[in-house]
Amino acid sequence: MGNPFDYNTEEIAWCPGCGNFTLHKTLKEALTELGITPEETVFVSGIGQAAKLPQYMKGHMFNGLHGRPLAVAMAIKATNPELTVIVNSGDGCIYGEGGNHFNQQILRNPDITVITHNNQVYGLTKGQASPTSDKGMETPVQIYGVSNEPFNPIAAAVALDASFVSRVFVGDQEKTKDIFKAAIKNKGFSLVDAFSPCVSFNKLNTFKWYKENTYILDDSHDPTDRMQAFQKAIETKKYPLGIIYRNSSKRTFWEATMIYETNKSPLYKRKLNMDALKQFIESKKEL
Amino acid sequence: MGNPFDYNTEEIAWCPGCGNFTLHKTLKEALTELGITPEETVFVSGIGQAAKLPQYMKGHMFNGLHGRPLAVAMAIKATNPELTVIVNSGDGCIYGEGGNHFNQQILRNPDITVITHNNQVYGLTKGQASPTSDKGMETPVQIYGVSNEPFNPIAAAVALDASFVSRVFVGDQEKTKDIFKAAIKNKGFSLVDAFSPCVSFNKLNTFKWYKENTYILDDSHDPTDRMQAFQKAIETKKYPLGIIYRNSSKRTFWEATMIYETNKSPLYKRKLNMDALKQFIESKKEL
Amino acid sequence: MDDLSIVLVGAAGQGIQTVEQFMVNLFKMTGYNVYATKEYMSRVRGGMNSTELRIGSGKKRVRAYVDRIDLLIPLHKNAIEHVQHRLSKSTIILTDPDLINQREYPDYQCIAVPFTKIKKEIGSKFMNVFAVGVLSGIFRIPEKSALQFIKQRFETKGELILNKNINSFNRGHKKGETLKDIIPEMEKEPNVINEILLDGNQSVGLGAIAGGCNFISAYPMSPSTGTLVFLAQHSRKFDIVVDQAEDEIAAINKAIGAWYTGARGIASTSGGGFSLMSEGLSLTGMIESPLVIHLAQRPGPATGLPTRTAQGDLNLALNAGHGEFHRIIFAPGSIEQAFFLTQHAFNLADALQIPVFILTDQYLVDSYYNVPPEDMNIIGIRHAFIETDSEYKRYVYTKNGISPRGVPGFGEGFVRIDSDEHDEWGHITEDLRGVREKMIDKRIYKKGLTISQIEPPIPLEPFGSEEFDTLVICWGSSYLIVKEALEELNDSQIAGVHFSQVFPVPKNTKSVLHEAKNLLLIEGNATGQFLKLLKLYTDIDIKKNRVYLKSNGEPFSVEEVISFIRSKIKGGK
Amino acid sequence: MDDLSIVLVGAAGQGIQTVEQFMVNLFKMTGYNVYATKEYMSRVRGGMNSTELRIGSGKKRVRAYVDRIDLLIPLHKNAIEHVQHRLSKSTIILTDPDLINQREYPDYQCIAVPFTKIKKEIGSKFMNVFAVGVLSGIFRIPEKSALQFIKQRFETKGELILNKNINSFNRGHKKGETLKDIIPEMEKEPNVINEILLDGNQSVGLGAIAGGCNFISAYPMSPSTGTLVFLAQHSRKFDIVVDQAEDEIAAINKAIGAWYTGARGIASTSGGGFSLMSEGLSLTGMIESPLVIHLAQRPGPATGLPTRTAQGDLNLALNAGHGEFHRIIFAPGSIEQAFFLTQHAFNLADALQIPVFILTDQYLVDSYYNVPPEDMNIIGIRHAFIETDSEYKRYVYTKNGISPRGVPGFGEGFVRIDSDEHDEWGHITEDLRGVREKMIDKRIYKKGLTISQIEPPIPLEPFGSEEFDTLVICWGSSYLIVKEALEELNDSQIAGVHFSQVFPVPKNTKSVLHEAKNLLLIEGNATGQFLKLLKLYTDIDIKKNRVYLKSNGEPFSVEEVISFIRSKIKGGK
Ligand SMILES: Cc1ncc(C[n+]2csc(CCOP(=O)(O)OP(=O)(O)O)c2C)c(N)n1
Ligand SMILES: Cc1ncc(C[n+]2csc(CCOP(=O)(O)OP(=O)(O)O)c2C)c(N)n1
Ligand code: SF4
Ligand code: SF4
Ligand SMILES: [Mg+2]
Ligand SMILES: [Mg+2]
Repeated sequence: MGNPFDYNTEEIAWCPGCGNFTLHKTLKEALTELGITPEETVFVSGIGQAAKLPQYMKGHMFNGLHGRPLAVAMAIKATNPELTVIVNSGDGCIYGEGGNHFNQQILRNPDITVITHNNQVYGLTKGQASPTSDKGMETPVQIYGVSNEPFNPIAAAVALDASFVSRVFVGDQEKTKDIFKAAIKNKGFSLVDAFSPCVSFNKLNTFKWYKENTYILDDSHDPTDRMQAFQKAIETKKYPLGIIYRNSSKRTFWEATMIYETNKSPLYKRKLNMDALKQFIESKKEL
Repeated sequence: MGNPFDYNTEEIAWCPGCGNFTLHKTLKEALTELGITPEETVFVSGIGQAAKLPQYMKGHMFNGLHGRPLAVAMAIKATNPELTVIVNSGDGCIYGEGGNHFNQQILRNPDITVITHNNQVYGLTKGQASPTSDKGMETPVQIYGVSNEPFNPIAAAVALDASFVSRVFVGDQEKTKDIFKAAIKNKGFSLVDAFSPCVSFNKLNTFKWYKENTYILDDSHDPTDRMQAFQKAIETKKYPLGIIYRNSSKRTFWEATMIYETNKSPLYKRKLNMDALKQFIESKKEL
Repeated sequence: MDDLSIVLVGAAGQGIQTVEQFMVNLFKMTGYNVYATKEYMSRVRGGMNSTELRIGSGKKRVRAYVDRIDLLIPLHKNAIEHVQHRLSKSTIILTDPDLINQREYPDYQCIAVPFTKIKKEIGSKFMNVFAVGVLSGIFRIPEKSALQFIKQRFETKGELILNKNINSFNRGHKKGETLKDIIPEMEKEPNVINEILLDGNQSVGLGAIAGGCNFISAYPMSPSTGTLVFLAQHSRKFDIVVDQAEDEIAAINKAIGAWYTGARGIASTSGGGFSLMSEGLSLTGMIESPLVIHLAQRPGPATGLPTRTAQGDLNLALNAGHGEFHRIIFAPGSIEQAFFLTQHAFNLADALQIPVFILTDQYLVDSYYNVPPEDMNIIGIRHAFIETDSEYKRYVYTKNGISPRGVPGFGEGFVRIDSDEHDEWGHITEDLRGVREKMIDKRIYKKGLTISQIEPPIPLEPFGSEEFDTLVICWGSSYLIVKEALEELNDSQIAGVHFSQVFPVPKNTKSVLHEAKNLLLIEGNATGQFLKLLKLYTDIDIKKNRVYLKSNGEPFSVEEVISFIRSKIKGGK
Repeated sequence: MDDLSIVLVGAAGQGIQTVEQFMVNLFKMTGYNVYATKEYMSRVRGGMNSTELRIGSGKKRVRAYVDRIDLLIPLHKNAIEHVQHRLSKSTIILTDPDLINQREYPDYQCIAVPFTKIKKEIGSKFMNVFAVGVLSGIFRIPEKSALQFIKQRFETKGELILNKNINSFNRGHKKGETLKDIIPEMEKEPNVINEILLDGNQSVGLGAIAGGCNFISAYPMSPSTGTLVFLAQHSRKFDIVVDQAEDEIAAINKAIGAWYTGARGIASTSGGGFSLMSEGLSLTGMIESPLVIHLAQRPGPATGLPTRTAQGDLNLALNAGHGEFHRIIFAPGSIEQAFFLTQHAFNLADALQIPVFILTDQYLVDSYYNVPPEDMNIIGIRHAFIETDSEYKRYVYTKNGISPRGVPGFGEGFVRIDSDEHDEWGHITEDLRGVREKMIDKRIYKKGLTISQIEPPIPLEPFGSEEFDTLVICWGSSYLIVKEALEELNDSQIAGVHFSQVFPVPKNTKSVLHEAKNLLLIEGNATGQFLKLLKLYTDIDIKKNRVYLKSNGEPFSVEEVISFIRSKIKGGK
């Protein structure tokens, strides 16, 4: 017992059997095994069932707006690179409302880990389709079945040349833990798309369904090969699990930020050089 | 002389030498050659230099907000499928501010043509980096050079399985015209990423640069092969031009909309069935 | 007894909402005027939620929330605690001994009913239908018709499930019948049987359909989601294009795109989603696009309390969007008004080419009652777009500032709109003195004139006593609560007035309000947003201590309103 | 002559802004008080733009826009038409015979100067430097120092370009010297040479730096882009993290994320971008995050007039964001105020944990003048975050409603914030009566108290005549225009008062305004937004015909203000 990230909350608001429970447990273990402490960790989330996770974690918490966690997380890391920044939120939050931040944070390559609890549905708002819902799935809004193509976060992230792209099924806890650890260790934008069943609203993609429709990538897959990665990314008959792509050669956002070139300390510890400011003002004698 | 899409405006607000002029001319020709009339065409745009194009075109015009043309265009086509809907806007507008609409409209597959005037810079606001700016490009904001990875619209669209994905360089007018025609004819979401030099603010990607750094795909490329397409999409040493990917098997948004199943007429021509409504109200005797 | 309030309390996932639905139907089909509302937490399982069901005796319509609980059905061990502040000596509690120790509640009349026994014997899913049975028994609902209803609801679920439900119902009903006498018998009103049942979300949806709405692009958000669901479910019948938007920004831009082609779009959302629509709203101002916005309020700021009620976004609706342009804001006070005003919103938006708001809140959208179908006033669709000729200019200067609106493909003209400042043709302009100034006139002054000439579709007139010196002002969803409070008070010196059009303020506001010596105001926010609006536009300045503000997320109750009024007429007029 | 107004008119791309920049520098280094402002179209080439340069004689500072043109330099054939309404008999025009036919303008004093000759002889890019030369000659700017300046500016462009520029300058200067006598000689003031030059955008940027700002994420948008550019350019020197945001929603959320770690972020944008930030603003309300917002106004609605000026987003700044929470709005009236108030904004935001606005507009951000460096008042950075202990609760109840703000990693505590309603620990709650009500108090009432106790950093006090019966009210960027108008009027019965803090309204507003019999108000919008704010919060209701509203995108001019005031003091007081 007694994981350092256990947080004393009266009650967890998820449905019994929800995939979020397993993910929650696995993440705590992964962090502990990496030797990371709650004091150095910020859990960032949006709004949704998944996004409640930080409520149940010891650590710093920024439980912000629906759709916006990646923007916030990027800024947190950029202003204090000493923190470990982990985003937990739903497929609706990260790929739907927050789709632009997803694209554009990948391009910035902030050193954060993004775990999408992908239950292929809007859980908290009670069962509408999410961007990742399978075609044909019927919901109270999509009464004739979903007609949009499902968003493929893995293919999109490979296309955007993300630093670390992976998929897990939370039912497979050991594998999930390994990937969480690899993602957190990776320097750069790490995506873990985590299949996580919603027992209340997704009757299509159940625990059993995920078991049957996924497989674990073996060693023959070379995640540093972008073409291979894309090949795996677009497989949908059975979804491959594991590290699908990685590109470790990329500079992270904060490394690319000049002010950290020689001084790594977080902004809150720095002091404005008042003399420099005064000199600078004096120097504005010309436009 | 005398293209049907010529529009009598005193003055065109682009800089002499701007790629938008060629694009403008080529698009008018393509439309005319397809036998499309201004009366049936809606030009939709956002805000930017590129987005001014509809101002100089005979036809219907919806010159809306920066970043939002794809949302508007989708709705126009969905409510009146008889119209030909063409979006012209900038790389900042479509891939930057409007990035989420780009992703998610592709997933809906509305039958619209999207022409991104990709000058790899924010023209109208005077030269800041755009999402497609090359790494290292220096601008008044990116004073140490762009550090973000450039957004690769072709790879992203292939990853999202867009119906039609192409790239042109406006300097090559014949090829561009062919692609415009193919894109407009394609039923579904058609992307034309059009390299279009900005002579005022992009000193890196000039007319000459584009000439030297692009090549036209030959017949050996099979655009229906998604893997091949992705391979071409991530080529950046020299950018391939042409139809990079197509998937014609996809249902368009309006085809997937039940109300068009038997009746194709636009919504403005339809009348509410008042008797059905009254009966329906009477029937609400139970929850 | 005139009316009864029955409250069920349980955790999310226990099926309280099924009981609510079933009982509303059963009460109504038995001939009781019925009303229901719920309060619930933002979670799918656990927590503690409750539903209030009210029935009226005979002709008495019940349509408002009361604190009072006559009969309490706690389905969870924490249930009583959850509503304890609403209990009184006369409350009867059906306690399950396995959940609740009667002796801990000596102040109330507890009667043992073993709800959870069903759990063990038939299955946990059937406890709620057992409760339906118990209530049916107590309230003398004819067993046959109740059973028929149950059967119909579970028909498609397979025989096993169906039978278990029937079984549970029967057992409940039997138990209920033994308890008949705990509650005085209520008189039935046969006419009720032919009335219809709607909640606020449905009535907005139905009003939209009757108003010609045929396009919705919306992103789910409590408490507005019901309107999207309703329109989606009837989309095929009523020719509605439905799109679940990728975000609220897309939603409003798509709705505007739909109006552009001559369709009628609605943007339906809650505060946070509406905040994101602020730029799109401004676009309607510049391009003079009609738009109807359903803004279902919940407490903010930010995510706030997603499933609770509030009237805290009036200021936002009034001022959202950069730059200056006009709007109309309706705030329906009842199911009928929601239906009626939503239709009007579409016609007015079209006629005036401006955004029109339907400002509801969680309380209104989640409340049901029975309505005579003839009270659902259909006003008809008045399209305002025209067939264009080849000389058509979208923004042609006209006397009243309204330029006829063409749509692409209808007529020979081109429909050219621009978010930049533009000339009559819709072409971008930088002619500041020539064009810009005229366009401002068009957008603001002239239209303002037009709007101020519009009578609110529901005239502003006092209700309650005809002679009065105290006038209780309310707006939006508190209407029926205030109305019942005044009926209860039955004081010939007190009347109420309800604003269902909050902006522009109805022309006769001043004269109506000046009739009273003592003005009281009730609204569901912490800063007095309507209070400010009144001050600004009518110069009537009600003192803060005459205003009852509540913003904790609960609706007002009839009792609270009564005691507020009492304290103000007794205290110091 | 006390001061002179020189106006250059030409198309975008003709390099007028280079002339403006060079001349501002050269005038100043020669010892003239100088001022410049521009108006331009939203395009990179073509159209018609103009710049006004003013110089004062001796100690006379010039800091406001006048319509009057003493010396006009039209560099394009359409140039005169563009400013014709501003010309008078005494205007001298330097007309190029190849562009303009003098005979068409018999009412003005035309003097032939062949600007375009340079085009043919040296190249079209050098016409502007030729114009600089002409002006230098006319205004007796020492040739040596001007040449040195030119050299310095073109140093990096290669010898060929440098020489052509020198050549063009020399030819211009020579020509200019022959025209010396067309303008009376202006007295110099040597102290000016040591003063500094800033425009509004730079002074906001500099104020931000002095206020400890070390994070900006912004999406370019006129007229706010200058602040982003300024901060980016000095990012390394002053430890600023710069991110060009993907959109404005990201920008505000990132700024809030930065404050969360103890950095100081600014959101800088214009109306449309700010509309998109409305939800993020509401987030600051709920999580009690500090934030500074620079909202540089331009005319709306929607895209409107991107490069023009307006004061039309006050209502929006006041009301943006769903739900209820507090904010402070500063509207600087000068370069010095912009610098000073931006610093204050950071300290106040931090101390009170609320959003603070700097409301500027295109006119202010695009205007320059010389300022004595000692008028740039540095107030110092007061960080309000604390080192946490292990018991730390982010939202602990306190007497004044402000809970000490911790930042992650500083101290032993956990910093937990939530956009849902939350308890002291930041944990999501649905405790309506217990927690929600207390948190509302915290966010609204108590903080309101705190805010109302804050004296505006720049006290509200009349300027102009000490005794007065007419008081001219203004806010934001029109300050120096009104000030100059009053100086010109020089009427002992007229004073002005400028609100640099527009919300909350300064406590002494009523008493200051009640001193006057006749209140006049000037603001840059069509509906009187500050007028309403005054009415709402001070009960002072100025009649519409005492208000001068202008919203066509131009700034106010000194002359317009004068004639407005005249008409109101003559007509009917
Ligand atoms: C701006 C905004 N729009 C809509 C909502 C309502 N909302 C809350 S959670 C949610 C979707 C949740 O789906 P997902 O992100 O997949 O999380 P899940 O509940 O499935 O874990 C929505 C639409 C909101 N809070 N804010
Ligand atoms: C919401 C919003 N943000 C910012 C702007 C300012 N803006 C106008 S155009 C533009 C960028 C233009 O770049 P691009 O879309 O690439 O078009 P280009 O001018 O290069 O053709 C920006 C940032 C705006 N109009 N609206
Ligand atoms: S609704 Fe679905 S996602 Fe939400 S807690 Fe329940 S099972 Fe999990
Ligand atoms: S600034 Fe660039 S994109 Fe804009 S008109 Fe000029 S060349 Fe074209
Ligand atoms: Mg989900
Ligand atoms: Mg561009």
